[in-house]
Amino acid sequence: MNRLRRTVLGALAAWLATPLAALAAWNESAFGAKTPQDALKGIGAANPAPSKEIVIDAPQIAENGAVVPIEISSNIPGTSSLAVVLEKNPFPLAAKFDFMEGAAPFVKLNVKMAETADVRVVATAGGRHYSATREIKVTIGGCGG
Amino acid sequence: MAGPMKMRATLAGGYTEVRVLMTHPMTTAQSGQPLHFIQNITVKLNGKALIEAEVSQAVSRNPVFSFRLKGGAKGDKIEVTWLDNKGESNKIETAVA
Amino acid sequence: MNRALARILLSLAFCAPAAAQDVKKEIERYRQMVSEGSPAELFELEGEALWKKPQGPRQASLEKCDLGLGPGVLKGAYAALPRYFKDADRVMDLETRLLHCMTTLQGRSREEATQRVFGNADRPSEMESLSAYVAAQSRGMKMAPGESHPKEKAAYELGRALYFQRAGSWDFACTSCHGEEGKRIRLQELPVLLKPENARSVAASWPAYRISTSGFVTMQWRMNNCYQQMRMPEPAFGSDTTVALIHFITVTGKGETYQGPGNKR
Amino acid sequence: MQRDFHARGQAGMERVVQDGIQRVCTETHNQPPAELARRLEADQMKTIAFPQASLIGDWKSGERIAQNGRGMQWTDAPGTPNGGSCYNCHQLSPKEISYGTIGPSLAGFGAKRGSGPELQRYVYGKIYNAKAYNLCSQMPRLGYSGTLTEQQIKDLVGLLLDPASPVNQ
Repeated sequence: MNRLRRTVLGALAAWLATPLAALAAWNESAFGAKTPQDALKGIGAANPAPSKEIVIDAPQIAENGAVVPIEISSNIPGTSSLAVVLEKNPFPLAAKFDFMEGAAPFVKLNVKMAETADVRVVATAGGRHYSATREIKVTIGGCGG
Repeated sequence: MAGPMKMRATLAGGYTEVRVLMTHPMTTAQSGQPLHFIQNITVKLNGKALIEAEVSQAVSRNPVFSFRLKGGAKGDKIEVTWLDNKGESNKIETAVA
Repeated sequence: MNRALARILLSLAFCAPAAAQDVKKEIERYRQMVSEGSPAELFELEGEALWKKPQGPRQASLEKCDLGLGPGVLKGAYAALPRYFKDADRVMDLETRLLHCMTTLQGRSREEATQRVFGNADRPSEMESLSAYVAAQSRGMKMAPGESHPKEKAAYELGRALYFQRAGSWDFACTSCHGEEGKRIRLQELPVLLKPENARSVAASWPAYRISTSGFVTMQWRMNNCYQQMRMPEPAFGSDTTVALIHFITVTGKGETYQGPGNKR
Repeated sequence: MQRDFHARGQAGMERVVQDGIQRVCTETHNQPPAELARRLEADQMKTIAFPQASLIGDWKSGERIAQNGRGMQWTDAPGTPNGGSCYNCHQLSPKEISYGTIGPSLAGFGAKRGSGPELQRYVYGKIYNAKAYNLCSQMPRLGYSGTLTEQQIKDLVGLLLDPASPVNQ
């Protein structure tokens, strides 16, 4: 068997054996980070500049930490990504959204929060990083039984 | 088999609002159950990817997302795909109303 | 007194009630935001599939089930429940009627069909998904449960009496929590279901997605879970007790436009 | 009700049967005639077993009991310590923002009223059997029903009266 053919076949076999999951990018080191600082480093946004142009719309009090609704958007021109960091979660990085031309830097989603904490949103625009935070109190609802 | 999805895409002002629901347990490492959560979400408009998201187990069970696409017209095709850590995936397509 | 201290005390006096007001406002905002992103619709999809799926010894679907407006009529059926059914000679709510159809149309035993009426987040029950689907077909219609048949009147009276009935280890009645205006358990406000102005939004929003358990819950579950928290024994699914309470609450809240399936804490 | 309910877990069918007080309060919609109420309250007072020594227990344990809303339900394992569900209905420590309002606020209870032997006795008795003080009170008879132990009630007395308790800050 010639070398080229072996290489091609080998590559093909490796491609077939690759689970679909591996084809899509998922930033394992950033999502596996255990501190907000490491999570920010993991997405290449170690020292974001504070910005008032990032909007975090969320209730100040969440009755249930399992579902905390947050609406995030950025008014910074050229925003190409938004990341959500839940500062006191065991794995702080919750999500990262990349927006191509034609998508608005806006997302509404529900996240889980382990306890009362700051939610940090990091926006990337023109290769620079910006961030804003908002505290959300997590409480106990209902009879607790 | 992946559970059902549901999606609505509506024109509102100058943008298309996309609201998508996914059936998924989104189990965490702390729950004692096997880790099982969506990792990637792609939103496409007429076949072109406009939003690529990476998410963690911190997204709530049965995830619901709203996105906004600039412009858009009635009948445009919106497609949302998700892929989880076990390699399971699902997809839904709808026309902008 | 030192003037700075006086100013602090004065500001505290005004802050305390304002803080309580803020908590209430923020919790309302929380619920509003959560309901905008509710996965309740996913359960409607599951329910539709179950409605059409042949099951039981007769391998029949529920598509010919008569929910009160004729076999297979779904539109508006939930808004007209609970009501008296001649073929069963009793008042039935949605779930009790679905159970009736499972036994009569599909030939299933009551035991088998009620084995798992309350599901969980991992696996909703058949009854929950079906309730979501059927109830959704009444969206936009006015709630108008049956009130004219003598058995409907009797169910209402029984429900009302049960609402005041104190029993169990903790001496609770429905009124213990849902008896006085403006009260809450933890942060959960408690509607006084004796009053139409409170019962209306309740009747128009059940069944519902429950945020705290990520599951779909029905009125039969709500009655069951209230009795559990009242430290009582368990009421049977679809029993006269639970149907009467549901009928009483729905009649009290009649006339509201159905907007469910909704969202609960 | 006998037909519609069934025993489950620790919740036996005997709970469906109303006792005298439950019947009177149901029938009068919680407004019993004064004379009858006085007599039945006196009967309830006799059910309270007041311990001899100090009634002020450990407020830290009391806070945990007050936070815990479990116990006596058919889903609760018998034998595990029950909670008092206090925060479900009362404000206690001002630090807890998630509190109920069915009962009166007890924030600053001891700071306002002191912690003398009479007050200790009143608080212990009220938690043990609230119906001895107000026949149709919505508050469960937490000692009489076997929900809380003597020590647990003392710990709750501590939570309300101990000057070091967060309730009194």
